[in-house]
Amino acid sequence: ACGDSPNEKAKNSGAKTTVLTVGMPNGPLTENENPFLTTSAGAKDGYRWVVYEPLMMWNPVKPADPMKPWLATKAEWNKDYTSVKVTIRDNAEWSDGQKLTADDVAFTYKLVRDNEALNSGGVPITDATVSGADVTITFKSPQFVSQQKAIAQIPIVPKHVWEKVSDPKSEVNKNPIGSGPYTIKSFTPQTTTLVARDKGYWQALPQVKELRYTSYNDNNAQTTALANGECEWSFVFIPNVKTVFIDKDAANHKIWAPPVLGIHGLYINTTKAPFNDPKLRVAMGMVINRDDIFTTAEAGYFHPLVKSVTGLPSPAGDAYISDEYKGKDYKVDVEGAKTLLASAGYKLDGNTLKDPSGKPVTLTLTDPAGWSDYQTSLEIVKANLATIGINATVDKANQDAWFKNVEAGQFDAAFRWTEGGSTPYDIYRTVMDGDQLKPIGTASPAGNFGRFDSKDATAALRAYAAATDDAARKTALATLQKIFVEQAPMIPVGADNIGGAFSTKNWTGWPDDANPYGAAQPTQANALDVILHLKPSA
Amino acid sequence: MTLSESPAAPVGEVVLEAEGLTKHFPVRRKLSDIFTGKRAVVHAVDDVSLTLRRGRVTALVGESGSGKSTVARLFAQLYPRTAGDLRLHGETTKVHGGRRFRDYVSRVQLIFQDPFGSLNPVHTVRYHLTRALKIHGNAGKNAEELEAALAALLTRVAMTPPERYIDKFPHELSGGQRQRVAIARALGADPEALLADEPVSMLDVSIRLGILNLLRDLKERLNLAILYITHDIASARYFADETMVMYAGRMVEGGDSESVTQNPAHPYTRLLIESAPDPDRIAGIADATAKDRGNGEPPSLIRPPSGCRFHPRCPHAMKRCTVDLPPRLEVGGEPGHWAACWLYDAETVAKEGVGSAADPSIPTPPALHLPEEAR
Amino acid sequence: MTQVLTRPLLEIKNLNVDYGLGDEAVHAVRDVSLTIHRGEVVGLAGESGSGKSTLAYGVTRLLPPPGVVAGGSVTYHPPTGEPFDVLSLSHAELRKFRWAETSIVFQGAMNSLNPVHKVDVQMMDAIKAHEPQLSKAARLDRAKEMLRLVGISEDRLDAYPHQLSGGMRQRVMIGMALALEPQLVIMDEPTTALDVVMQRQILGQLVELRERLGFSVLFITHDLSLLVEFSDRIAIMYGGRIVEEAPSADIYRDPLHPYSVGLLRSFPALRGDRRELTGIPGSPPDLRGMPSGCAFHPRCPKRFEPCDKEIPVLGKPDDHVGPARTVACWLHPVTAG
Amino acid sequence: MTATPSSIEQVIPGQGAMAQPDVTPAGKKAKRRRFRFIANGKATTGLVILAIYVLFAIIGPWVAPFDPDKITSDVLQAPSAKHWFGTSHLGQDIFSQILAGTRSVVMVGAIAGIVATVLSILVGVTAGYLGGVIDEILSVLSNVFLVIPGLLLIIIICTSLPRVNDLTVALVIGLTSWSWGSRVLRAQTLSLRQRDYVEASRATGEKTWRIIFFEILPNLTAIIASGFVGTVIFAVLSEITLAFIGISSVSSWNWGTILFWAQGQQALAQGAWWWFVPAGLAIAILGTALSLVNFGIDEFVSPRLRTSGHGPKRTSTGEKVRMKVGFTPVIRPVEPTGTIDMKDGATR
Amino acid sequence: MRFLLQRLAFYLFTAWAAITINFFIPRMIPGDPISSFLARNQGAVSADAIQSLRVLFGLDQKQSLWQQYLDYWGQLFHGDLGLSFTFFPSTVSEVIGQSLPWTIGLVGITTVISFMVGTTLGIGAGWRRGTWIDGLLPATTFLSSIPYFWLGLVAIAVFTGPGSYFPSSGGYTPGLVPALDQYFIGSAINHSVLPAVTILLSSMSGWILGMRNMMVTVSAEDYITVAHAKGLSERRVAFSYAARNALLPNVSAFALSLGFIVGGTLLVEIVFSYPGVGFQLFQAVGAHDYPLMQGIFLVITISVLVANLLADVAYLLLDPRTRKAG
Ligand SMILES: Nc1ncnc2c1ncn2[C@@H]1O[C@H](COP(=O)(O)OP(=O)(O)OP(=O)(O)O)[C@@H](O)[C@H]1O
Ligand SMILES: Nc1ncnc2c1ncn2[C@@H]1O[C@H](COP(=O)(O)OP(=O)(O)OP(=O)(O)O)[C@@H](O)[C@H]1O
Ligand SMILES: [Mg+2]
Ligand SMILES: [Mg+2]
Repeated sequence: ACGDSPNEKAKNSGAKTTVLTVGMPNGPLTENENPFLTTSAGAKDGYRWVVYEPLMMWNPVKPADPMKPWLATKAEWNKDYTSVKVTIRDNAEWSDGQKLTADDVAFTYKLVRDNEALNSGGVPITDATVSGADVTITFKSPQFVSQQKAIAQIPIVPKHVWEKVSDPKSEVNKNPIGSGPYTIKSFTPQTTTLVARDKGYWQALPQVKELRYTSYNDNNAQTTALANGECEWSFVFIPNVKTVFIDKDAANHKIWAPPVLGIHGLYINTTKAPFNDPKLRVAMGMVINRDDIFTTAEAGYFHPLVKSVTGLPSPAGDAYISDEYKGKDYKVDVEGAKTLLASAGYKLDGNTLKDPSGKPVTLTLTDPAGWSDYQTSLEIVKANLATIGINATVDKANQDAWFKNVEAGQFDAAFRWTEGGSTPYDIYRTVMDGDQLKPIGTASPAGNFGRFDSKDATAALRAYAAATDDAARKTALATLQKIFVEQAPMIPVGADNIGGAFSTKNWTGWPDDANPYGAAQPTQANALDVILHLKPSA
Repeated sequence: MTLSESPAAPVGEVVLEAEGLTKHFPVRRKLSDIFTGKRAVVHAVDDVSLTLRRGRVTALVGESGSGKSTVARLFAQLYPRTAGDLRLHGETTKVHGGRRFRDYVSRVQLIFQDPFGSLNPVHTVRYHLTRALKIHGNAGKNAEELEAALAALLTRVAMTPPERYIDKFPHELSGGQRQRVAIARALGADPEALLADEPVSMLDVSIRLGILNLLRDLKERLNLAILYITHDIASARYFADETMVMYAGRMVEGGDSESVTQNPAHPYTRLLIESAPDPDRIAGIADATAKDRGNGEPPSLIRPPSGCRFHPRCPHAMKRCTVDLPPRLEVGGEPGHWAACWLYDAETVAKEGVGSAADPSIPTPPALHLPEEAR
Repeated sequence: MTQVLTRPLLEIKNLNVDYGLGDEAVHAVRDVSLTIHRGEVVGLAGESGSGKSTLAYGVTRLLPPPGVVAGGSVTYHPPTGEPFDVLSLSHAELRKFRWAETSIVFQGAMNSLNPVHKVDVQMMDAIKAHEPQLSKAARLDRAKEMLRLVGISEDRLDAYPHQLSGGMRQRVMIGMALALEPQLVIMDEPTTALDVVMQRQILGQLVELRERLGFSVLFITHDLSLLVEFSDRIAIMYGGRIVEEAPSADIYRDPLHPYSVGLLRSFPALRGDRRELTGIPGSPPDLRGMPSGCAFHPRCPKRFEPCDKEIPVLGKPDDHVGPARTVACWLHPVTAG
Repeated sequence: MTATPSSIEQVIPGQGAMAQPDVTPAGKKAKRRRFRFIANGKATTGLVILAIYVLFAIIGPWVAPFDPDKITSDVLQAPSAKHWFGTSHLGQDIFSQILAGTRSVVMVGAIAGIVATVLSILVGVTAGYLGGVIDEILSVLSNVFLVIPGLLLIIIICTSLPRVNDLTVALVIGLTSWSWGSRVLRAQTLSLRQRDYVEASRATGEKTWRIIFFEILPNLTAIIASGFVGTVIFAVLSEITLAFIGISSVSSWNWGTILFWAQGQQALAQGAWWWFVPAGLAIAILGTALSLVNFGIDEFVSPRLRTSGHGPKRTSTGEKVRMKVGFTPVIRPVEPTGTIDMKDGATR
Repeated sequence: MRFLLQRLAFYLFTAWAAITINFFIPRMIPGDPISSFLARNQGAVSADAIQSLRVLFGLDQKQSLWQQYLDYWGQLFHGDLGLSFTFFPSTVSEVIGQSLPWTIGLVGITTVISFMVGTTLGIGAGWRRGTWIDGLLPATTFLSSIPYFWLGLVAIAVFTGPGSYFPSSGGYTPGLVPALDQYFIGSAINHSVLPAVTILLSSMSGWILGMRNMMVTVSAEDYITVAHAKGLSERRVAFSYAARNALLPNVSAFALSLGFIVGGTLLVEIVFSYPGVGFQLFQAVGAHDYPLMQGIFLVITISVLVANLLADVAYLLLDPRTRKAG
């Protein structure tokens, strides 16, 4: 009677080498395969990128590298990056057998343009026109700093399916038709199983024949699954990763966590005295022990160290560091900081630092209670600041209130992240953008939480984004870096990582330092590229 | 302490008077009643008239559930009455709470049926009595006066020496002692009328006697009007000046105690008296007197029998008994002795014949001593 | 009663019952000896707390914890076969013995019936436990018969206890007690909660049944007047001991023990002359600190020399010539032997 | 003591009071009653443990061998003579954290217990005594609070408050967990209200508020006490759970915070059991102590649980006797003779 | 009957009050679904997503709270619980529908087992006071005083791991498709053992204790002594007489606890990553997913009320004294 059970095969298929188990700590999901929505199961687990494909494949680990052709065989930007002409490959087929055409691409871009809710990258599309296999997409503003959002992060959907959808934003798309090599075999709130197409894919079929995406309830469950080998690939914070994960199977359990161009650090409210004094902020930056934070709070991998004083992580940011700061790295320098402070009129009175007006320097470090890595970081920062006599207290805030307060500039200092992108622009914009400068009390959700007021920085940001040649960009970036280093509007500590934890027990070919061809994170748009690289281990 | 040993008021003065006192308790309705608009009630007390006089004890007897306690609580104004009039010294009173209620209770005090239940287990004798004195302003001005008043109260109920009892908790006292505390508490208000609801039913014979003697003594010394409720008709004879008999919420007979107990007129009273254990009737158990009288069950008070409520059990029932409510009829020879029974209406008896409508399953009664005219 | 009652049914000898063990023990029944003959109604009187219930439960070993039988023997004489000691029975034997040979009607029938089972279940339970061979129909018949016997219509078998009035419940209990035709029925104040009319009805029925079925009754109450009317012999308890025992008429007419006298003078008479009620002064003894000598001596109007020193023995008084009565009082000394 | 909770909201406040029979102490000595409570072995054990906790709550932060916040290089060390309970990933001394955390736990438990108890008394007793419309309204109110899942309500309230400290956590827990107790109290009050002594004090002329506070409340003491104990357990568990799931942002230490850190660092997966186990045991022992006190209260309220005590007893001669309902033990000093003298008897 | 109608009216009113509160409370929380979304994706979602989410959730349209409240009732009467934010555009009904069976399955069954086992042990402990079974009490009390999550986590640490029979998380083996076949059900059972046992351990003591106390109380009743006097067998007295009466208050407590199944599972589901409704609610609270929160609250409210009503009915059925003749 069980002959026709859908589970029989799953249970019996002992040949594990055809299956890759992927996990994310998202909790139970509902069947929602709308590829545009970040709330969909496909987006949360990441498998939307193995069903749907973008025009180009971008490698966030090496953001400055040219993009890899994918559904488009090439993409040509105009000089000021307001329009791009892409050539659609002619051998791609939808999983229902229909051919993928330039019309589908233009339709997709117009769909995104017309439905703001689907435009999660906020790409200012104005139009998409077809001519033969070419599609020309135009934008309201220069897209140099967000090229990847424009052409590497919009999934292309079939026109013949989506034109029938009346309300695309509430479409759950239960039977997704995509151009990728996988189709959904089954969905459950806990696990989605995908199988490789047997034909019609435009390039060689993957060796991973079946993908199982499991959504674990939380980090602990995810970590345990990784450690047990139940899950082979995930992206999750694992404290003390060596004992908890790697040592469980040292030969196969691997962590690879390259940074991207997005950083974490201590935002300082630059409107509050004495912290409106750049020297004080610089001195604070000099005593923070990033290594401690990296090893203790971030388990030695999760937020890769930012070494360069420019705040740019390595290797992703190497290409952008200006000549002035090349090779200049942060190091803990308590004496230097003390000297700097003394020169600026501060006095160390016993264990207390007094500002030039004679008041003790104190500040409150806040972050939401539940964010344990940030909390640990703050504890370390607190201890570090004590070395120059700054008396810091750590406040475990309520998450909602914290968000509100940080956006409204009502805080002393807080750990937070910056935006990330394909250039350092996003980092600096988040920290220093004068366009985002709002009075204290008014929310500025998109950045400049510390109310850093620098016309030069704002101008340089605008110049960088709109530049039409590399030289102009270089100058603008150098200006930004100088301001960032000298005025320390934010003290960078670590970078966002775009890696993952994986096991080589069954599959090899993962990206690593030797071959950093893509981000090892299952939810990234280049996850498919990673999967296509995988081969059964011997 | 203001309790007066010999009040000026004359013996026999009417203190409390009830006329047509009626109490119906609503009962939980069935769904069908909601639609038919019927309201079911327990006819706990119907049309009761009763007078309490100074220096006199009025006994109220009747079987369990006949409404005796309800009468007492109506007198104490603990229940609002459904109908009827209650007069204190001739003045109609109807109080619910507040000052006027307190004024009322300071003159009319109730002693509860159950000596085990009416004292709060967490409080001492001192607390109970002090409260009674304080509420009614009899506690004196200072601690010594209060102490003296407490001692006087306890002495009055023969709990001597007072120090031995004053700081005891109720459970440390015997049933008789508790009952005395309850009486003392009632006396603390310096009332004119005392409503004693079965003060002895739960006690042992020897303790029972002590309490009754105490009450009698109080009546004489303090000139109290006492309502003595019991189902022990023998004790009513012994202790009360006047005895009233209740059956199923109605008064069926009344008169001075000796006549009511020695010459019971109402068939129910007779039944009651015949049923009382009688050591002189040794070995007569299996005789006719012990025979089951009817089904022996008291009637439903939700749908009480029409006419005389006793008629389904009455061996002398006549047709009229099943239809008309008998009024109070004078029982021949004894002034003030009345019975609510058609047997004492010569006309009816003559017309219908005694026992003409009695349930045949009821065995023939023993000889009936009807007054001459009724035969 | 005048029948010759010679064959004993239950012989209680020197029974002691304690509540608690060791030093904390309360000696509620002390050294009680009492014989119940076949077909006899024995009344047990005494004021509240004198140990009447304790004695009855001790005999059947149904005392609530921490009660323990601390000595003595209870010999049961079955109609056929050898007499045996109830106190030596094992639990299983005891279960068999109970209800089939002696049944009990408890003080307060209100609480004696299981509120969640119908009357028939409870009646048939008892029958089934002792006569398992009986078919269900036969058991039901027996239950119906018993109800009829106590004057309740058999359709009430279907009722839950709370649907019956107090009197009916009491009668159901009596019916149940008789269901297995036991030799002895112990009734502990079966009627105190009822009013006099109901009380008389029930007792009337009981007497009638006894005449028909011939069982013995141990009837417990503190209402002496009731006992005098209903029983053949009366034993009076005070402070855990039997202080007097005699045919009921003798006790009524001529009580020997001052305590019996006091009891009889405590209840008002309904008929006849209004007699003087003297009652018993003082309060009942504390079981933990019993007075020395005769337990009644502190309240006794006639106490004299030996009363507070030595405990009087229960025995046939020398100064009395009538038949079969015993008393424990120094006023009526007993010569040993 | 009701609705014995299915699972996770382990303790429903006042759970201990459900099965309580009559509160009238049937003829037991009231004064001795109080000592009896202490004399109860379970209750004494519970009280002694509680006393130790309270002591540490007071002196804990001072006697702690280290500053619980102090970051040292002794990272993740197993228990040793220096660090009795080992250290955390920041090298903090866990023993000191436990000591420092006791105060918060004890305080929150006590305050929440008091707040919830007072509320449950106000609502339950008032509703039960006054009856009528007031009763209906108050009953709906407590039912609504019963219906809303307590822990979640607490989570929601805690997330919506800008600043959360021990006091607010305690107040929130107290304000949301009174409904069970109030139900139990209402039911008890309803039955007490019909007691004769309440009626009697009314007939004596007592005012309503005096009846409620002086006649009824004292009779509810035991239920209130066990309800209080139940709420305290519930509050402690809630506080710890809140801290554990990172909701409450208490900056000071409590055992939940310790567990939060331990869990955030996957202490168990790392094998750092010393980080996880002591706090859990501290809670479990505190909970057990409170339950023991609760047992004590229960047994002291219910004379039936008290009588005959536990286990076999010994007679003065050292025999073992087991009390059993329905089968009274027989202990006869002398073996009765096998022969029965038929002539001997009371009829002589 | 009237009694039931009265209760029904009472419950309806309570339901209205609870639902109204459930509507307003989430809206009192500062913060909004979008910043929660950002928080959960620290850095991984760009600020550009904010606007698209705002449009997506319909937060760009301003509506008065009162209007929202009216709309909410309008939707409710159509059986529409709205769309979840977290899983937009999945409906709340779907989210609840897929998680509720797990919760009811795990916690419902364990509650029943816990009640049955606890009650049975309680009967034993109460009936044979002073025997070994009394020793259970301190042990179970200790277990029930441990915070549940702690017990669960320790159980995971001790009993799961590579090669262990017990899985550490989830409701079934990844890769299986929910179906009524041996594999799936076997896997579901296998996954539920550890959570179920820990729930049992921590919840049983309440039942044992309650039942024991009731047994002790009941076994002092006269009718128990009468049952002994009748010579009934020990078992008959213990079960048919004592336990049957002692059970009454516990049954209504049990019915009430059924109502807490849905609301009381939060920690089990967090600790064991169980795909149930408690975890969904926890997430919804964190994500400010009002529609989902309200939907789950509604389910909880209704289940508690229904359980309450059940408790009333159960009492009515089990205790003949409460059944009025006629
Ligand atoms: N509060 C009440 N609600 C409904 N019915 C009541 C109430 N109080 C008394 N009754 C009913 O009224 C009738 C009379 O009761 P009452 O207590 O007055 O009788 P009683 O003569 O004092 O009986 P007893 O001798 O047993 O004390 C009974 O049928 C009783 O059930
Ligand atoms: N569990 C107990 N512990 C200690 N003493 C007890 C216990 N039960 C009864 N007693 C005492 O034993 C004595 C005898 O009680 P028993 O019940 O036999 O009296 P009784 O003669 O039946 O009284 P009543 O007429 O009131 O029923 C009483 O003084 C009582 O206080
Ligand atoms: Mg009465
Ligand atoms: Mg007795």
